[in-house]
Amino acid sequence: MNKVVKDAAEAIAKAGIGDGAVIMAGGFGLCGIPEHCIAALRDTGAKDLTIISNNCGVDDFGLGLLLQTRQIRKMISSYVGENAEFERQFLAGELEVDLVPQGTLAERIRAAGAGIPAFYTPTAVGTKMGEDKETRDFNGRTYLMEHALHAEFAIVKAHIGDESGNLVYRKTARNFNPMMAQAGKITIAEVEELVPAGKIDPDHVHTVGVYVDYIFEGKNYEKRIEQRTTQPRP
Amino acid sequence: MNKVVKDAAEAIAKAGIGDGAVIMAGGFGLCGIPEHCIAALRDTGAKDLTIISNNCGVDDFGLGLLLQTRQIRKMISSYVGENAEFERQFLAGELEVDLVPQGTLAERIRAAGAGIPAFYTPTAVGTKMGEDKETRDFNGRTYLMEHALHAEFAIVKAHIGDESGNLVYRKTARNFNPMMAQAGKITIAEVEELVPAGKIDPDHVHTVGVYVDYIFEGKNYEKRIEQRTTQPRP
Amino acid sequence: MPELSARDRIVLRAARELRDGMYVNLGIGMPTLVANHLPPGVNIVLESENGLLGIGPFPYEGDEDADLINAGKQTITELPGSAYFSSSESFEMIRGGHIDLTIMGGMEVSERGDLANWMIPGKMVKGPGGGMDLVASAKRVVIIMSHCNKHGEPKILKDCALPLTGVQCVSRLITEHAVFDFENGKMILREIAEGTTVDQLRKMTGGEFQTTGEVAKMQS
Amino acid sequence: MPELSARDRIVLRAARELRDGMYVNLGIGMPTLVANHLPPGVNIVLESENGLLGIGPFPYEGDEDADLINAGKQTITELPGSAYFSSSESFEMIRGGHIDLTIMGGMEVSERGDLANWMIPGKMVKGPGGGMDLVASAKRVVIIMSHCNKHGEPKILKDCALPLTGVQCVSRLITEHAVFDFENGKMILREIAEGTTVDQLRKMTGGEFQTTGEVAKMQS
Repeated sequence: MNKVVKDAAEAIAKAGIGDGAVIMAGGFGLCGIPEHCIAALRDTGAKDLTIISNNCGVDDFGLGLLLQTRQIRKMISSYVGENAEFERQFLAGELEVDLVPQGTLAERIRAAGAGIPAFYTPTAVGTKMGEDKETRDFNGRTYLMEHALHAEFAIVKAHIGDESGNLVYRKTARNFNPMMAQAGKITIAEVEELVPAGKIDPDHVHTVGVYVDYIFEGKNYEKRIEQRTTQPRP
Repeated sequence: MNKVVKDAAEAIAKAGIGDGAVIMAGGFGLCGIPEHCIAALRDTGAKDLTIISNNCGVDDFGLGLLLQTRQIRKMISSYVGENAEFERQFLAGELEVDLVPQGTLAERIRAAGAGIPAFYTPTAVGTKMGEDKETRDFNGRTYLMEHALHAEFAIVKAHIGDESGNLVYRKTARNFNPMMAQAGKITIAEVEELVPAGKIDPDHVHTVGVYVDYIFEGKNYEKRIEQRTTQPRP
Repeated sequence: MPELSARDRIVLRAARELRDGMYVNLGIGMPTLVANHLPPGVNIVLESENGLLGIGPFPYEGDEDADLINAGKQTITELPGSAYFSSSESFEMIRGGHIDLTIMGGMEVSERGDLANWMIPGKMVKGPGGGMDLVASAKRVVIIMSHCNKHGEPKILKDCALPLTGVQCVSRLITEHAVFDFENGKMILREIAEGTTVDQLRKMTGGEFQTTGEVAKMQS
Repeated sequence: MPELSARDRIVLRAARELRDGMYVNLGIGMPTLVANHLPPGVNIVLESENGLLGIGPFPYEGDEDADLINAGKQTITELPGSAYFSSSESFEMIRGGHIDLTIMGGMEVSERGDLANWMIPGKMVKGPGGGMDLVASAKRVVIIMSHCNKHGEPKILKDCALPLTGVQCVSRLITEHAVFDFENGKMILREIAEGTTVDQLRKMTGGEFQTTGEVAKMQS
């Protein structure tokens, strides 16, 4: 029942992530991304990956690293293309991209972890994105049927984690991490601080330990900022 | 934008709860129930209420109070009958009861607050409870279609609340309160401690203020225990 | 050593279903007792569907907390590593297949593994609580019950007479006389109690069961 | 006083849509500027769909926090009363109709209130982000855009030529020349800018609009 591993490499090896894996990766932009797992995934050289993540990083950071090495075959995202290599691979037909409205993406992932095979949403009705989807009316409004989005693996990042796998996120770095942790058949959590069981107030747990299979404390987080907007100090 | 009211009576008056209202009431057993709102609701004498709540209190506490006064026309619950008056009214045909599996009840309420009109669940397939429900197969398994469960009003109880309506629950008193707070068209929150905005760590908020219309600090909570189980102190 | 009661035999046998690291939901009543007999070296985490993972023992007298109860509404405690969550999150956990095992009492089990345990005949229907969700979605559903009712009539039947809690949902059934598994709609005898013969078992079992290969002695 | 630019006129007019106590989601770009022009006595709460209710101003230089960004990936701050939540909770809030108002930019709006604003023609499709969810479910959807494109061609059309973000989802459209409401699939002129005539407006508008009753002067 020991979930604690040394580092990302050990977690990925134990989880058994290899060629063709379907992987959910937490984060919004570069905020709350599992930096260490992404780097370790690059180092494994695993190919033909399907990555489910709201965005796809930038050229030299985040999931962009796996684009550089051509390890990604398909992206399932709500918004992509903040990097040149992504655009190049996509336009060259080397990269498959499945775009999903952000709320639908979040809910489909949540559904996978929650045992809901399908649900209805008003989002994207009548648009190109809803074209091939089944529709149904409820109370006079039309909805699309959307299916749960499953993945074999989830890699998530939290601020604090305990040995039981409980996770606490910090500010907007929470984003997609909780629902991905729940949805992954095998979930790896990396945290800035790993504490013994009992150190996290049970009322403050965001992701319950039951969802986490492997956990490690990452060193020297870069936590790069994408758009540094400030105001002068008065 | 002031959500703070003096007490339950003021909240109920401002919310406009009257005869025939459909009301969600948080709590599991007697744990985490909105004591003050229930008492104030009794005092209004509002009749023909439909109450959505996991249970229905005991004879002289919780929702049982509204049974004593015959204010409830219909209960939507997962488990009822911990009190004699409930059984009497039900067997006499004076009380309509709609029983729903607990997980389905929770998810239907969540769906109402989350803009999901319907979803599929494996629970209760092939049982009496699934009899009149539409079924559908996904990946070789049969599921029931369940609809969102809406309510005009929700009355919930939290441990700490702030002036913005943010709520923090304590231990298992959380239960149905968060999803009811989200689902109620008008939501009243009663809290043991009301603090100024900024006093609750934004990472620890369980129910975001956007869902709460009226909030008040309740005095002298009874917080009755249903089954007092202990072990001798060593 | 005094002979064990039927109830004790069932509980002790059920405790052998627990594996180290399992997340387990125990039904109200007899199933709760199973946690008192953890095999050596086995640590499990108990879930309570009202919103707690990591149930601790009953509190010391005077330490009862009205905000901390289990699904049976009893006062309990938390443990290091516990976490609280809402009812919808609790059933995300259950429905999503994150609970490894649920152990529940039964009233009737059919030979195909259907379960009836939520309506007491002749009494007011109180509702299914979280039972229907648990049997539909826990990775493994173990039912524990006496082999026959107090009139000596079989509770294992060709078809359940009582309203169902779940269809073909039982993984394993443990009685004081035997252990059965359900696979592809068939009931298979796995273990038989000391002093019980297969013939006797057939007589007190309303449904048909198969014996494939060796039938082990039921342990406790 | 120098004459206001078209952009300023739009932003100032859009700010008049804000009512005290509103929960508001502002799109990236021009809509973000609307928050700088809150009418006196009006307090609103800004939501960022990546998981924050209660967006504060940009941080002081040196105080940027990589864990605290808005949906445009810009560093921001929190306010007293702010709350963080996950992406699924964020869209529960949005899809569930708990956001009173969203103000977004538009590329094209049809006379029935269809909106196209997520695909830039001739460029790679980057995805809808949270826009489709917002226009489908916010209680009120206000679109702000220049009346015509840089070639002087109408952006208000009988039918959108670009792929839609939402069908009949626009509540109100604000341009530098006019304010239109959409009701039951009809476009209704509500306000017209000083110096613009209804005839001129018809010429630069591809779709048909109605004038019911008096048309007010557009304020800013």
